[in-house]
Amino acid sequence: MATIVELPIETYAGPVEPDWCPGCGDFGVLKAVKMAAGKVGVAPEDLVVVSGIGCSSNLPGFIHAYGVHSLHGRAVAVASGIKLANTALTVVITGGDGDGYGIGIGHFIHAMRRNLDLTYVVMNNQIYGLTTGQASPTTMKEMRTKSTPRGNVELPINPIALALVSGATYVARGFSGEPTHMADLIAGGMRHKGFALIDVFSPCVTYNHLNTYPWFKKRVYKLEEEPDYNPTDVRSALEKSFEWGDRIPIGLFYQDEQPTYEDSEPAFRRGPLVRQPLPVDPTLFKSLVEELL
Amino acid sequence: MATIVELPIETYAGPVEPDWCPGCGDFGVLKAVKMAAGKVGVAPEDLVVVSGIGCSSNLPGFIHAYGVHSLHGRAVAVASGIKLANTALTVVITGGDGDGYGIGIGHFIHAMRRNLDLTYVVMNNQIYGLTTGQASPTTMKEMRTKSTPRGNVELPINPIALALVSGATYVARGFSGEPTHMADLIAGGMRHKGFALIDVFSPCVTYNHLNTYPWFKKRVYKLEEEPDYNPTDVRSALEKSFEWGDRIPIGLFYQDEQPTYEDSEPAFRRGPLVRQPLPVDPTLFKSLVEELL
Amino acid sequence: MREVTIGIAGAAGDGLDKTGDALAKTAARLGLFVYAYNSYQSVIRGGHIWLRVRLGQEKVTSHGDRLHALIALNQDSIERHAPEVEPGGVVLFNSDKLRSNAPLRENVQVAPLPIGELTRSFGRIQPVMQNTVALGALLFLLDLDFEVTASVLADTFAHKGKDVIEQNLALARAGYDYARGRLAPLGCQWSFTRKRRPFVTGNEAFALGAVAAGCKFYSAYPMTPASSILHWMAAHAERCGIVVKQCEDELAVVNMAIGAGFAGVRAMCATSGGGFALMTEAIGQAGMIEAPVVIVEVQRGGPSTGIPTKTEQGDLNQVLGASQGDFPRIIIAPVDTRDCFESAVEAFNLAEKYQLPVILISDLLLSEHPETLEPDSLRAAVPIERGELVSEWNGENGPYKRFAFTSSGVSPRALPGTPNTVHVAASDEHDEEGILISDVFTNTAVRRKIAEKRMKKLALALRDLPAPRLEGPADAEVTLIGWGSTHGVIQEALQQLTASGIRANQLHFKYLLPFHSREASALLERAKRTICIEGNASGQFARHLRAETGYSVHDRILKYDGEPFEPRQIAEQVRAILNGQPRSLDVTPAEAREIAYHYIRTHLSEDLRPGQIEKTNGSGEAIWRIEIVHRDSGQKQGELRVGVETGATYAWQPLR
Amino acid sequence: MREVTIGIAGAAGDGLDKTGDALAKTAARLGLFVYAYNSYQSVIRGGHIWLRVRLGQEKVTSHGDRLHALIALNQDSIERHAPEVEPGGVVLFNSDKLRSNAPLRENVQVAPLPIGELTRSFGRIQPVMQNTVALGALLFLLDLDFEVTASVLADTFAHKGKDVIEQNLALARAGYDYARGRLAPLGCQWSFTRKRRPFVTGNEAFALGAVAAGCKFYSAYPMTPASSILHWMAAHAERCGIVVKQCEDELAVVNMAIGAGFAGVRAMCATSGGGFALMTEAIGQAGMIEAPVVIVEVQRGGPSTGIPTKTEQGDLNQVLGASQGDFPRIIIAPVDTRDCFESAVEAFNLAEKYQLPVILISDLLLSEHPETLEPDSLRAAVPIERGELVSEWNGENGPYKRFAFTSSGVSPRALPGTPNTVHVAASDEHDEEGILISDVFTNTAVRRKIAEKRMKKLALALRDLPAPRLEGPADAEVTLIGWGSTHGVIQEALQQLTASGIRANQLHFKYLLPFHSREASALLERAKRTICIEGNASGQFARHLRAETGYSVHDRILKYDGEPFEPRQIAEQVRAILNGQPRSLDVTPAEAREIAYHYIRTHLSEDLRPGQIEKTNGSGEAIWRIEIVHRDSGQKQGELRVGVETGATYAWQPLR
Ligand SMILES: Cc1ncc(C[n+]2csc(CCOP(=O)(O)OP(=O)(O)O)c2C)c(N)n1
Ligand SMILES: Cc1ncc(C[n+]2csc(CCOP(=O)(O)OP(=O)(O)O)c2C)c(N)n1
Ligand code: SF4
Ligand code: SF4
Ligand SMILES: [Mg+2]
Ligand SMILES: [Mg+2]
Repeated sequence: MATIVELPIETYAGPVEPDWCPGCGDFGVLKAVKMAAGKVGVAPEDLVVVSGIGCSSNLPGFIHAYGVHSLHGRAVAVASGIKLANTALTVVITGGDGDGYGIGIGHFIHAMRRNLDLTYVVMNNQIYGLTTGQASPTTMKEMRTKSTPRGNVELPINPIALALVSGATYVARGFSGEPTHMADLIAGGMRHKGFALIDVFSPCVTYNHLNTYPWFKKRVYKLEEEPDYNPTDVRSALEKSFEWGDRIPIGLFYQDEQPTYEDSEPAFRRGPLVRQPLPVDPTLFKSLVEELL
Repeated sequence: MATIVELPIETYAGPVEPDWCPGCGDFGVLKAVKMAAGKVGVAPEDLVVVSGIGCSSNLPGFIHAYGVHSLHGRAVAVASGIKLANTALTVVITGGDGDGYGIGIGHFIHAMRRNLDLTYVVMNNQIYGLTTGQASPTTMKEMRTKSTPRGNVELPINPIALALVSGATYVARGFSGEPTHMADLIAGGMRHKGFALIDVFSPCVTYNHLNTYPWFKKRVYKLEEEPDYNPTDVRSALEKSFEWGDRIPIGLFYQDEQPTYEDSEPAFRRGPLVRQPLPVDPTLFKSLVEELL
Repeated sequence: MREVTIGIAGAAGDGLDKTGDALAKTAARLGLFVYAYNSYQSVIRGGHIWLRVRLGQEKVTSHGDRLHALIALNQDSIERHAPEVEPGGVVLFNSDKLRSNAPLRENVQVAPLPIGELTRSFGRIQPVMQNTVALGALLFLLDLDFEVTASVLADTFAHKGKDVIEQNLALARAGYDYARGRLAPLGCQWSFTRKRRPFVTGNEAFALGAVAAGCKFYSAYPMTPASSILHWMAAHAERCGIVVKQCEDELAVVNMAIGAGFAGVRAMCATSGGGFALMTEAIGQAGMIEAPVVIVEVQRGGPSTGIPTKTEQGDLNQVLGASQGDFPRIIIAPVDTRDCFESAVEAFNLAEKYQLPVILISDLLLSEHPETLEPDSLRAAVPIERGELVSEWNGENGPYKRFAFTSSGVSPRALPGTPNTVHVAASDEHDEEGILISDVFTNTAVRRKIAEKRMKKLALALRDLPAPRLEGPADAEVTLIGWGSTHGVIQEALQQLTASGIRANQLHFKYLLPFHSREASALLERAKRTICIEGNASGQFARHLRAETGYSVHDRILKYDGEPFEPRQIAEQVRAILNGQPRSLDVTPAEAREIAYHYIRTHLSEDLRPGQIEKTNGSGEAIWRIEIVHRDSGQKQGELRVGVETGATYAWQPLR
Repeated sequence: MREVTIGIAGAAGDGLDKTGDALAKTAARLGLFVYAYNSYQSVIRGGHIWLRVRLGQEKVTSHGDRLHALIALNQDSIERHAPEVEPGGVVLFNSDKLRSNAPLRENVQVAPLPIGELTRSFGRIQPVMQNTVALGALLFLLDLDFEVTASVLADTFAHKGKDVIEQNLALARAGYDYARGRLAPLGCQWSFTRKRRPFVTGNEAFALGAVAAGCKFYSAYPMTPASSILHWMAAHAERCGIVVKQCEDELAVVNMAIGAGFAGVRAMCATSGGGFALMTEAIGQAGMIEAPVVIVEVQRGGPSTGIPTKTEQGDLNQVLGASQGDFPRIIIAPVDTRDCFESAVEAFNLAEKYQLPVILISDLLLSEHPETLEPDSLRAAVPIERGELVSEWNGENGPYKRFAFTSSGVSPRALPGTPNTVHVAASDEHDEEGILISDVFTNTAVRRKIAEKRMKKLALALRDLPAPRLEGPADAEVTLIGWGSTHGVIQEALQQLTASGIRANQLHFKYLLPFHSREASALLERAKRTICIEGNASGQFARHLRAETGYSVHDRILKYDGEPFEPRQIAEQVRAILNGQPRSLDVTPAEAREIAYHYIRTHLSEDLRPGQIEKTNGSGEAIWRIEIVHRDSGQKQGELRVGVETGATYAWQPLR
């Protein structure tokens, strides 16, 4: 493996300024994604950032890298296609909690059991931001939103636990208040061979007045700093995933080396699909037709 | 609460014979669903059986009860609408693993966190039967199917674990080889207030030659017979949900009393929606218009 | 002056919608007619918002095409809109922050408001409150009754308590008094009837129509511009006894609504184009299982995610082609806000009478713009027709057959919970009783007859629906054809044409499927010259019209830039067409300037703006050469070249 | 006789497809032409399967409308099909289990095969093997070369080993010898060229076309009748170096394919109507981000889940209306199996040249029926055109703009991994560079020009596509119009009409969008009388034709009972129309009998069947009164009444 040359964050300076609300948690995530890319030293032309639709999903427009700003909920599927078409690319998915855990949850779970080599950063603000503040799948019970004026009655999704029981091989949680810590987690996910989830507390300063920076600052602590936490043990990871109250863990919950989907795909023996010649080998084709005689 | 009068299984005799392959596991499930309905004593006109599309999803056509044979993957959503429209009905969902854990997994997970009072019986044959034998989300690794001639490479879904971390309040597993045991589990689910999942090993004798009756007979054991198994403890339930090898547990993994979605819905204070008069109260309407002045 | 249009321009988050609302409600309570349109962007803070509020002594049916008063909340807004203000009009702005640097038309009053000075006594105020000062000034300029505004503000801030109300009143008063001393009123001649009319958006009208029709189940997934129905429903669910369910996606939304409809409850859901695409499969299911359901499709700029906060009529093909196979569906395009209420009521009745999905197709303009309605247009007493609903069944008339083959095609419908009518509704093909004929019982004869039974219902439904009719002189030299939300603006264009001596009439369509082919053909054959006016790029309705009648319109006026039509734009294009000069697709100088602005915003600095523009010929295509100058000094900084045909932006050349 | 049709009827699981395949391959290897169609049901075991294999000295383009030989595997099959066997034909069945109880036409040979006796020497054999005995007998009756069948069986059972092959050969031989002794050959006059032709289904042709075109990514979710593409692809993926991905649903399928297309790999996916409905939103996305993708929509009987194993052309409206807004898409309907290969290759080239989604619309008949093709119609050397693909970019020609406004509308396309061409492809509206104009940079001018840029590509693409042309005499008195899979069967109908002295020609459409409106109109204006023939209930293509040209066909022949057209059905209806007696929708006696069968199967016992039928008038509508008799004795057991107009089944009256 070639030695990695780290790249400065400016390498990924986007064409335009983000149009997020001042103070939006997503600024921290954008910074962390750029830092992570720099740490793993991926050139902008070899990096593809794929998103769905939402405030958070505008991120690809603000970073210098290839990108697809796809449909609401479909980022994981589009990214899977890109990765399978060109395994030489580093593919990062960035989106929101509604995008990924609401409308997109099917792709999310199935991608994890496939263990495709993708890095998925979810800007989890526990609200639908772009549509001006309805409940999201991670909105806490009792919280009042435009769609739940009497308080939300649905149990929030637990993305960490879902990931752990669905076969994700790298499961972490970051916080926009800690961009460098987050950057390490994302870089770890990009280095990790297989599906990596980084769920990020990224406060929506405009529509979520419950889960604010102070709210999180008071609660979050780093798993790395827990004396005897072992991120290779799925059971203790599950244990931690249920912790939600005065103390909320961030950091790496779980990592495991498993064969990736790409490893098992014979077509890749010849290298990335995109580099294969298009015309079919005439003798091969002849044999295909002969089966029909 | 009124005392329950049990009804004989003939009460639910369907209009036509099932067209399943001889020996199909779904025959056992059909019998168990009828027995369960009889145990809870629900009249055919108060029972609605909702399914998607698949061999298993043909079940509503074979039982004397109201039913919707809906779209592939949408049974849970259709059933939710029916239950919310008429809470006086007993609504049972019957479908397949592809239907529920593949294309329908989003509705499955979100229905559980809603804790709607529904009973969901999944005929899990670990294969796509009706479409003649492709891999399903629960197909075991390495198994060869029409769509995985070189062996399946994706980690199977663990429906029990998913249900446990998603807030289902009744989580069980049955086996077509044990219809009476299954009937008890289903009846339990129908009695249970809240979302009940009964995942059922229902062998496909035509397309799944790995997970056969003998294969299961050799492995399954009943949680009820485990000396100190406690179905109210979610952690030991999770423990058990990972058990998959020489021994595979069936029975009730977990049950918990939680407020249902229906409990939290103010509109139901006046009774089932379907019984409410349609015309709007003129004074109420006037006040609505006045807000706009 | 008995009609006036006020524009308020600023950025998202400036709270100008509140100001506009106070202004509109004031006028409404005075008995004036109001129509407002807010042109905003898909961004939560910043960007550009352009709100127009049109007041009239008589009914106004669009935001019009004139501008009399401008409240500009930032410099950009002054540049963009001050030049549009008509002679005799006024431009208001905070002179502490902004200055009037844009070319104005003759005798336009410049009204710099020294906000700091005027509000000093209040201590630190939030920026939003400067709007209130401007509002106060405007009240004076427009001869509106301050006391009424006071009452409006009192109601608006009621939940915020006495102090807030007091402060806002004082601020408005300050603006009012300041204006009285120094500015000249625009000379409005109102006669205030003080007849109170509700100020309503199309989405509110849909929701109120649903409530009146007895809708008890509403499911939705947020999507602009349909979300405000969800917000209204959620806020009023408890009082109205409606279950409002936000779902995980639109697949769940529509399938839940269909389930509720099957169970016997009147159910509705709403979305925009992208969400509707996800609903299509289930709409076919509703057609197949003959379940009533009402689906509102609020169009926005497409394709795909497109321009989510802009209006368009681009989803007609989609609703016509929704889901595979042939099944009956009814498609209704309400023609104005009042009609949104009527159509909702109608939709629920049709859905139950004919046991099928009914699609209400609206658009951002119609669904989101508020206007004053006659009080009686929103009423509790509406007809409720549930069609052939089986209340009880005793074997006498034989066994119950859910899909009984009748000559009308409508089969008596029984609901779960009813004894003796137990049945399964299957998306697989089935026989009269609901038994599947997709598998062992496959039967070509039964299949043919049930397919015909379902489709028959459309012919019957058509008889229920009023046929299209001509508005205006029968012998007009030109007939303006439209559908849905454009009825009002076409009306106004028609008046302008008539005023300028062109005899024109209007043929507007509300019922799109089933279609009154015979009646429409009869009218069209008699038309001398037809122009179809619609808000999309391909002329989807003109195509539909031809598909249904074989009639080809002579010309089309299409708009697909995201902004709604304005009467004058239509009138001018009609004249051009009649003079044999249909609009070219070349970039106009104004558009070239817009494109230059875009380049400046995305690549250069905020203190530049486009200057001189001239046409030159370049390599490949003709070129607009645009000077880029400094905002204040007007000094040339460089040149931008934009293709006249393609609109391409060619290399930017800075001056050395 | 130089053409013969064999029917094999039984239940799912009887393995009759294998028998039919051996027969077909035998004929094919002898140099005969073969066309087979298997009418099956959505059930894994049981039910009724009806396989027809048509052999001809000359090319055969449909399963035809005649039956010369029947192999019946159960009593039901004898009843249903024996009466259809033509004079001179033969009925084969296992006389141990079945008997010939159905009315036969004159001189139809009854061939009872004593399977038990003939196979005693083999010990216990699986039921399937009796088919092989019947096959052997058939070989003799049809004067086919036993040795060739032997080689086919050897290949077929190669993987099962020598013994199985031996046994099958012996069984076939036994049947052959038995027949030689006792039965009279049908008198076929073959001249065996022994030119080997591949025996191919439309789905195999699509897959082979994709492979030849360089497709490297195939995603799918199983759905009849598209699944066999997935099965073929999965089985050949490794050898062909293709990634075949079965996904969790069709949303993932199409979005993955679009992602792969964006990344520069030729990608395809396939589904049927219901799955396509779920794909529609993403198809609009592909149009918006200008990503190439090929989507195969294999139509089946709709609406909704419908009749999954039956054929129909009912999804045209859906593909035309897929997704919101206006965006460019190309829709191609291959006209026969050979054309499936050609169209697949074409689709990939068009998708990349114009950077848009291309939809191939097929149907169950075309995709699943096998027929012999000329060997050279499946070839490795096909044109591969990738359009404007940027291999490298150095700043010289300015900064790269992914969506550069060009006069063709096509912008040079760069792939991820390429330096200096970094860009984002957004489903939100964007400018030349891909910067969003849906939010702070909203710009009406840029929006108008990019919308036009995208749509322009269609006009250009149209020039690439061959225009429709008339087949047959230009001065025909009637023109038969069709689209897609019906080309061959309409051809045959046309020959029948010509033979009976009616001058007819054919106008068949393959390219549905963009549409050759000018060329089509020119042809249609010259047509004396037009009849549009299609497999759906509402005449979707006739509607499309009118939408594109304004031309209304004079008559329509529609079929929507799930079975494909047969030449004679078309020819007869054309004659009826020309004689001014268009088909009524009343239930025919044959259909009444079918409906009676349905009632018997769902409510009575298997040993009853319909007897006498007579028309009477009943309450409300005219009635078919059908005697229900005992299968063997023919004794009347009761009466069934079926509505002539509605097809309703009225009360069943058993005899007391
Ligand atoms: C199919 C579809 N449905 C709905 C929408 C409208 N929509 C846009 S963003 C969004 C939710 C955004 O929430 P989230 O993903 O949490 O992102 P955030 O804005 O909070 O960062 C929705 C519902 C859409 N674009 N497409
Ligand atoms: C949208 C859609 N996609 C695909 C199909 C085709 N289809 C029918 S059943 C089925 C899978 C059935 O598998 P499962 O749910 O496990 O049921 P089983 O037949 O095994 O009992 C599929 C893919 C469909 N009907 N609709
Ligand atoms: S609305 Fe919330 S999520 Fe969206 S940009 Fe503003 S703060 Fe961020
Ligand atoms: S194919 Fe499998 S699942 Fe379907 S009926 Fe047969 S045995 Fe049952
Ligand atoms: Mg969010
Ligand atoms: Mg299954």
